[in-house]
Amino acid sequence: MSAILTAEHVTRRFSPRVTLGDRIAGLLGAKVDRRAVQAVTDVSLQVQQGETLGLVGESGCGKSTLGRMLAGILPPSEGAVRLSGASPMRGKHKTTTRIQTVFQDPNASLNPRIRIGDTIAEGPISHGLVTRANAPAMVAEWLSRVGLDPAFATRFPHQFSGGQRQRVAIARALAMQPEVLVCDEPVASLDVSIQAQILNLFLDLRQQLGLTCLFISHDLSVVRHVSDRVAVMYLGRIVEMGEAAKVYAAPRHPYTQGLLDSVPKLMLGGNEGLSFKPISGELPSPLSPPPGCAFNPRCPKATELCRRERPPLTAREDGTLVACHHA
Amino acid sequence: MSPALSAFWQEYRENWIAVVALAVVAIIVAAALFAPWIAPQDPYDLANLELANARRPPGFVGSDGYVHWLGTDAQGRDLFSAILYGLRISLQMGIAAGAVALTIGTLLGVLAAHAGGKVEAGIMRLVDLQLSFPAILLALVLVAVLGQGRVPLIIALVTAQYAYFARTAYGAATAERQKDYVEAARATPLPGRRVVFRHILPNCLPPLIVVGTVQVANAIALEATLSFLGLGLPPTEPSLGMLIANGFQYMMSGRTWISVYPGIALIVLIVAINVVGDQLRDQFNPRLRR
Amino acid sequence: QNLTMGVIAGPESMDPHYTATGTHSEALKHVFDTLTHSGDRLQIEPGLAESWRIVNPTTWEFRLRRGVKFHDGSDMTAEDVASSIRRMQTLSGPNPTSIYVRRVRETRIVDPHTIQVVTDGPAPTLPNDFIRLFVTSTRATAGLTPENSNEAFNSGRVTIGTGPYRYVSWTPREQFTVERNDAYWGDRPHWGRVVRRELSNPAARVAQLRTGQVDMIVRVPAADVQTLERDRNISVVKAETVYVFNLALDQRENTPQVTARDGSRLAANPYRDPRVREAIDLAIDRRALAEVAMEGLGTPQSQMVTPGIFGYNPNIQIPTPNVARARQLLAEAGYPNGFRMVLNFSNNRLPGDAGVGTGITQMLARIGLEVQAAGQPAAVIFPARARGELSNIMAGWGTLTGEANYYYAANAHTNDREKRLGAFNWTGYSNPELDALIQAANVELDDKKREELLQRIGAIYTSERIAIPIAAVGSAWAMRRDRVSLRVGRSDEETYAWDVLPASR
Amino acid sequence: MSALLEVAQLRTHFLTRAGVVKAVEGVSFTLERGEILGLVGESGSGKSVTGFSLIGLVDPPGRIVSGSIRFDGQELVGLAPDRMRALRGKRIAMVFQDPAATLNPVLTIGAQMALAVQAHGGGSERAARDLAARTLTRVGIPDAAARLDAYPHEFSGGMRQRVAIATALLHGPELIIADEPTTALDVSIQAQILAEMKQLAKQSGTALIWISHDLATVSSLADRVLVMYAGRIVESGPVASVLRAPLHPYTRGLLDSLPAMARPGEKLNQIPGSTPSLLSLPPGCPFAPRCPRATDICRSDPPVVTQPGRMALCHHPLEMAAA
Amino acid sequence: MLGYIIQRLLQAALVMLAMSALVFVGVYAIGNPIDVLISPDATQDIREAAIRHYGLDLPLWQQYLAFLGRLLRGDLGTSFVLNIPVTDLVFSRLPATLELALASVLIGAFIGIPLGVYAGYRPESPLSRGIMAFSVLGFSVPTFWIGLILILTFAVNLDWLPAGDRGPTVEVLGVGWSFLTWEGLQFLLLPALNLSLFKLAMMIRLSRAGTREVMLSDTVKFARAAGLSELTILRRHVLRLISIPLVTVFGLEFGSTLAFAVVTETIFSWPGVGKLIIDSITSLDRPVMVGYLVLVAFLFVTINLVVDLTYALLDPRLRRGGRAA
Ligand SMILES: Nc1ncnc2c1ncn2[C@@H]1O[C@H](COP(=O)(O)OP(=O)(O)OP(=O)(O)O)[C@@H](O)[C@H]1O
Ligand SMILES: Nc1ncnc2c1ncn2[C@@H]1O[C@H](COP(=O)(O)OP(=O)(O)OP(=O)(O)O)[C@@H](O)[C@H]1O
Ligand SMILES: [Mg+2]
Ligand SMILES: [Mg+2]
Repeated sequence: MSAILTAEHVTRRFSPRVTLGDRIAGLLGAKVDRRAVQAVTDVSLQVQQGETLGLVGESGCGKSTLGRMLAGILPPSEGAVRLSGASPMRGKHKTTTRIQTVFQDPNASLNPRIRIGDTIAEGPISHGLVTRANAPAMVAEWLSRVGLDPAFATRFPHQFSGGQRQRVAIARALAMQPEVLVCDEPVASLDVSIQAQILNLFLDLRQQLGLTCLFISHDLSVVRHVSDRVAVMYLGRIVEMGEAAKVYAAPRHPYTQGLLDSVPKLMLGGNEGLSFKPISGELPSPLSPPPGCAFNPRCPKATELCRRERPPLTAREDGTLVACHHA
Repeated sequence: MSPALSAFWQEYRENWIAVVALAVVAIIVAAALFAPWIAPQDPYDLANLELANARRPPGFVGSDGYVHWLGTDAQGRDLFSAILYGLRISLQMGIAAGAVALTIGTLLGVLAAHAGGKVEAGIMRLVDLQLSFPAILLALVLVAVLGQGRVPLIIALVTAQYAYFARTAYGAATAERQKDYVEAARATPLPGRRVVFRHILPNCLPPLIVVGTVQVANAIALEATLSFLGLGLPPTEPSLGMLIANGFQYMMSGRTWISVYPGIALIVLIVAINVVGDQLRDQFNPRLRR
Repeated sequence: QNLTMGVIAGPESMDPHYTATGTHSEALKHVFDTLTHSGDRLQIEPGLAESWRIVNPTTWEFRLRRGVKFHDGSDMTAEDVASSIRRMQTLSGPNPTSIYVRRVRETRIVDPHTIQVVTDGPAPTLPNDFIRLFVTSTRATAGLTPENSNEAFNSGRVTIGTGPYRYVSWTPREQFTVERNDAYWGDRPHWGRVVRRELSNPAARVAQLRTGQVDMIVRVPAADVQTLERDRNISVVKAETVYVFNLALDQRENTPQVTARDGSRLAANPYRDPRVREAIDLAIDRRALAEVAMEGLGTPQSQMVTPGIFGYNPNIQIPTPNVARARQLLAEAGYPNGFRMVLNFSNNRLPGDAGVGTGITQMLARIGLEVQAAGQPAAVIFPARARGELSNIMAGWGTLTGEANYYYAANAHTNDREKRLGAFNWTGYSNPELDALIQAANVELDDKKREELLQRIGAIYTSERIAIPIAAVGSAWAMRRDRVSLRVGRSDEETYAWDVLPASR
Repeated sequence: MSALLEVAQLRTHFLTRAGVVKAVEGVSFTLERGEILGLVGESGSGKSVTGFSLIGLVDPPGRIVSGSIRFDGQELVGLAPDRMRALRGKRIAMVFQDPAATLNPVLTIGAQMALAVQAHGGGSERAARDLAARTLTRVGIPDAAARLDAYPHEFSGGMRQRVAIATALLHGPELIIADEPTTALDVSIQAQILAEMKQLAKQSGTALIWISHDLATVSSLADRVLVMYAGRIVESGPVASVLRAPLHPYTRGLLDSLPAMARPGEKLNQIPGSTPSLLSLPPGCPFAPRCPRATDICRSDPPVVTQPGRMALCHHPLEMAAA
Repeated sequence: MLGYIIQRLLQAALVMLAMSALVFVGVYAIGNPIDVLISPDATQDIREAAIRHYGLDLPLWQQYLAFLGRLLRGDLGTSFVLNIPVTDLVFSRLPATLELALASVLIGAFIGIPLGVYAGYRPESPLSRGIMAFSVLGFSVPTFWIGLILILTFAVNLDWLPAGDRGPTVEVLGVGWSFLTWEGLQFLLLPALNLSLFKLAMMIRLSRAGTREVMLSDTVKFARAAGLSELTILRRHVLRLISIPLVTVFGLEFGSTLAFAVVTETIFSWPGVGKLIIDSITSLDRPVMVGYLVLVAFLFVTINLVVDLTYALLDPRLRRGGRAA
């Protein structure tokens, strides 16, 4: 097994634009808010050939940002992303076609004015993966592989249901013959019944094509279902990463524990009492993360040490990585 | 007609005022196109005009035998013919200026939205400046500098208007730019040019079309105002605005027809275009759809 | 009693020596008096100078009126005249009044009421020039520099003249108010207070007269004359002015705005061919232009000066339009199919200019020329003319000094900076015979001989068609019948409060 | 004592250009005082429209075509607008899905809540703000009085939803309709709000209609559950029995689709096809095209209610599992 | 916030620089003003002396640099025609224009917004359709034309109101204002109405569009669900929400109002800067043209800045730098 996709200490900041006027005002002594949003901080990870790495965490914790950096859409502020040893981007622009992305909202990720056949064929033609003449055949094949009638190629996105659109989006990504697929919450906007269809499709295709995947979701059960390994993010950092079965069965980090506890379970035996236990408090602002361990204000186990010192992500005996002083 | 278009027309048809307006625009455009065949007189053939027939009231029978149903103007032109030809010029100017402004403005706006950073800031500051700066003053200076004629006038109108398109296009393009399908195109990756022209641009068109109709009407009105201020087209090829402006001096003396009939024609045209534009705006607004 | 006049413009400063613009001097004549006056028909009349005579070919002597007092009570003397001349020579504006004293070499004060003016050569028209020699007070203007004098005048501090009215207030481009000077030497004007309101838009002038916001207005638009004449509350006075519409044609080798009908270059400038010029002349129906385009406020003309002007030649005939002959002439000149030309004219300079311009365009089209009308504001067209970018121009000219050489010397003489003649001759026309005549007239002190010279010049001018005169512009004043009446309409269109009388009941 | 709410044969249709959208087609149910009722179903099944119909706020092309809604004995269908208004906010309140969109971004929290207080004759501005502050404290906003002057954007999403809930609670309504109030929130926040809502409803005896597409949430919150499909209630009953032993194949399908019901990496038991267009439903059972148990009768005849008490709208209900 | 203001001021300076350069080149291209102004009996020497006196014989860039040098000292130059410093000239007339523009914008707002809100609230009612028809008219009819019709009707034929001019003014803060006296108001009414028609139409359309959108929003739905009356919703929620786009357009339109004042002032002989600029264009009075445009550019930038600050005031989401309380 070899790592096909690696991230080495990647960090991504979003800084507010500081204008000349702001600078002058700064010189004059006015306070200028130049705090940058630390969307992702010092993340290192490896995705092995053929495996699926799940990425979970609350909204705003930097999942998409990390995913976009790994997919080569967004350059990291620091650190490096490597796809089979090479950077997927040159400058600010993506160059590789070997990693493709499926986005969350299939309504938004398809251009409403372009027939879906053209949407699928556009990339391969542009990169010479298929000739213009062979494109229709390729489109037809991919449509049938994602479970759509090849005759739909001439339809527009609005003529499809949400689930069908997501199938088109998957076909578009796969038509580029990628080695790695980044799925950014591909089922978050779908109904459970449709979600099941898409997840099944995903599992099928992954197996058929031997794809390597990064699967982002905030839905813990979905991540559990598809991933070999999971990484849990909190406020821009990975706090726990390891084999899915182990992490779910025995979460080490208090945040992972809290997250798993706060999800309502399907109660088949009546609802005496609550099936879940909320984490107290709210997500701190990424503009001013708390010192020490970012989770300390919400953590039941927090001590003075946690408020002072940030725990490093260290490997435990079973191979799981955890960033906690007390785990 | 494609089903989408026919559905669009079904919806359009529900507003009878808009239908009437569309018919009016169509009739006016047709009348302007076929002016040489409809008009009893060729008002541009100067040799044909008789100064002795100048400023005659409606119904006057000219020395050459035809009845001037709308009277004649200060050059002895048959007003009905002059209005038809004037519509032609006004429409020409309006559409030409509107089209050029649309092209330039759209390109600038989309470019700004796409490029971001300094280019974006530069273009949008220019546009803001232009928007806040009175169009008419700008046109005034430009016409004075460039001299008289269609091309300078179109340049002036375009300068006065492109900013509206740029702003609209920019707004639409920044909205589109954030949509996932643009990111998807970038993530494929498709070349930047293709992203702009195939993906972003077509999706910015509906609001631009609406702004376009209104701006054509505006260009016509602005041209009229410039004519009024003495900076319009040559007087021998009068636009509607020029006819109005020329007749303006006779308003006080009761020879109102010289200015009023072209005025009515102008107002009907602009109102009709605006009503059509309004309806399109409503129909393009997804929040008001049902 | 108050008089409120709606005027077009002026003054532009309170300093009478600041600019030579007509409306400026018209307004300031209320406050400042001039050495000589011009009558209704521009004849020279005594003003502050009671009389004048030629002492020798280069010296004029002016006798000043006695007992004339400035508004501050001080006496007006020859020293004031001399210092006024000095001011005019030194002050500089965009339109410097030094033009009125350009002939003056020095002044000699003979006694407090006699002054001699030495010129740089025989200057027969000096009294005409002095119509606008405003006399300011030496004492008041002492110490003023060109930089601060305007402010001093505008504040009213030194706005001290000997005129029939005194300064009260002035807001630029809005209104100018004066009140009667009871110590004036001449006839006591009727109105105690006069307000000149600037209403440059003609429709606004007419509207405000009709609502009674002003008592009278000047330069009634031709379009409204008939209607106002029919209005029972309003009376109208009309007069012929010294402004003459004329069409000047380029005489240079190459001219920019003329091509063959297909747009190709012509071998030569057709306007240089006398037959072409005659054809154009014959194409123009002056009567129709005067009656229709100018709505009756015009009189056909075939010379550049109007009948009242010194040097008018009564023998010059107005040609009868003849389209057939014109076409024939064009054919003879080698243009059987005509040619393509732009016709330039001003469209905001004088009443009716745009109408006359388009009217001529029609008439030229009828003899087979392809004409494109280009009516433009004066601000655009005059600088273009000065740069030599035009092939022709139809505009008005007014011989405001009342003397014909004013026109010929500047326009018909070869442009010769040595001799300071022909400064406005942009067409490149040059005729040694005519130049000699103009120079002679310029220094001829004998009025009889000079008039004869001027008439000969006029005859040549018209037969050469250096420019084609078309019509004299008429002007109209309108007033509230129940309040005021106008004694007479002046041919230079200037309107003075003392010419306005209360309505006779 | 009669039920708080009795809905009978409610039909709400949208007259659109494309045709009549029968968003709610013959919905009937009752709700007791203090009861929590879960309303589940896929997107577009008519859950929100049902909620809006109850409070009389169906958007223009839509209207209640027939049926009856009796609230505390009073008929709400056809009630005069101002009498309906007097009920809204006072006795029936509603909370929406997206807390960012429900609050007016340019008014302070205090001002908005005060308007809601005064809408029902609530005395002085001071009194209104006091009530607002007290209610905010109840929904767990610390230092509420000071935060009245804050604007919505200064609050996090969860806090905003608390403000919306507090606004609904101001007048102590007898019925709250909560339309997916936690869908837009994070799991950790969702859990907090769920817990609080449940507690508040129990404390004050308010009846709650909880609209959601998340079966797990409903299972731990509601007493009874209604499952909607294509504008109809296809199954209803006590939450435990419905989820443990669904009668309707659709409910079964929904449950089986959940990843939690399968082993990781295994194929899920998906329902084939997608929700039908409400413009042109097939004759017979609307679920028939997707139903594994469908027979000819399902495709031709509309199903009828079977098994009163535990009701299901199906020709071939699943057997009640041994319970 | 301060940084923002400084940034805007820097932009303003840039705008003014660009504007002045543009106008300088433009006027230079039209021609030499002396050729328009000078008397025809001037000799070549006098003409050239005058040209030299104004430095018009220098190359354009030298003239422009000299202008910039003066500008830095706050000197916009002196009118050729009136020989009065441009700043004095413009500032003496600016109040009249501002008063006119403001009056028209207020008329537009106070009549337009309620009408527009109504039309947006009840888009299908006949009255709303009438309002919209009127607004299209107001949009379409050229200003100069309406101006004359107003004069003909109300001044000349009915004799209710004066036909033009500014009438008496009352000095407050050293500036004359018309709106303080009844008579002054009468003079103000027609031109302000003339100028406001376009704004009025604009306001109606904007507030209608805004109201229609806001009425469909969850905010309004939620307010309804809380039992608020329709009037309260319109007054408290809708008006506040639509005021944000309105203010932006308001600011932008204030600029064009000042510009269209050129036409209205010409027709009504209103002694404002618009008439001044037309006069200076017809006489190529370059210092006035350039000075005016530079000042106007400055004014616009200021207005836009004020608008943006107001915007921030109206929309709390845009307030930066945190709240004091
Ligand atoms: N383009 C951007 N500019 C500024 N800030 C950004 C940008 N993109 C993301 N952020 C910020 O970075 C942080 C992480 O965002 P990201 O979208 O990666 O979160 P996420 O985990 O994907 O959340 P969600 O579940 O809501 O999709 C957030 O605080 C967000 O506001
Ligand atoms: N304003 C409207 N115009 C036309 N159709 C509408 C309108 N509002 C709702 N509908 C239709 O009514 C049906 C039911 O919609 P509703 O919003 O009640 O679904 P829902 O169950 O709440 O779904 P979700 O889970 O997505 O909120 C849908 O098919 C929808 O298209
Ligand atoms: Mg994300
Ligand atoms: Mg819903």
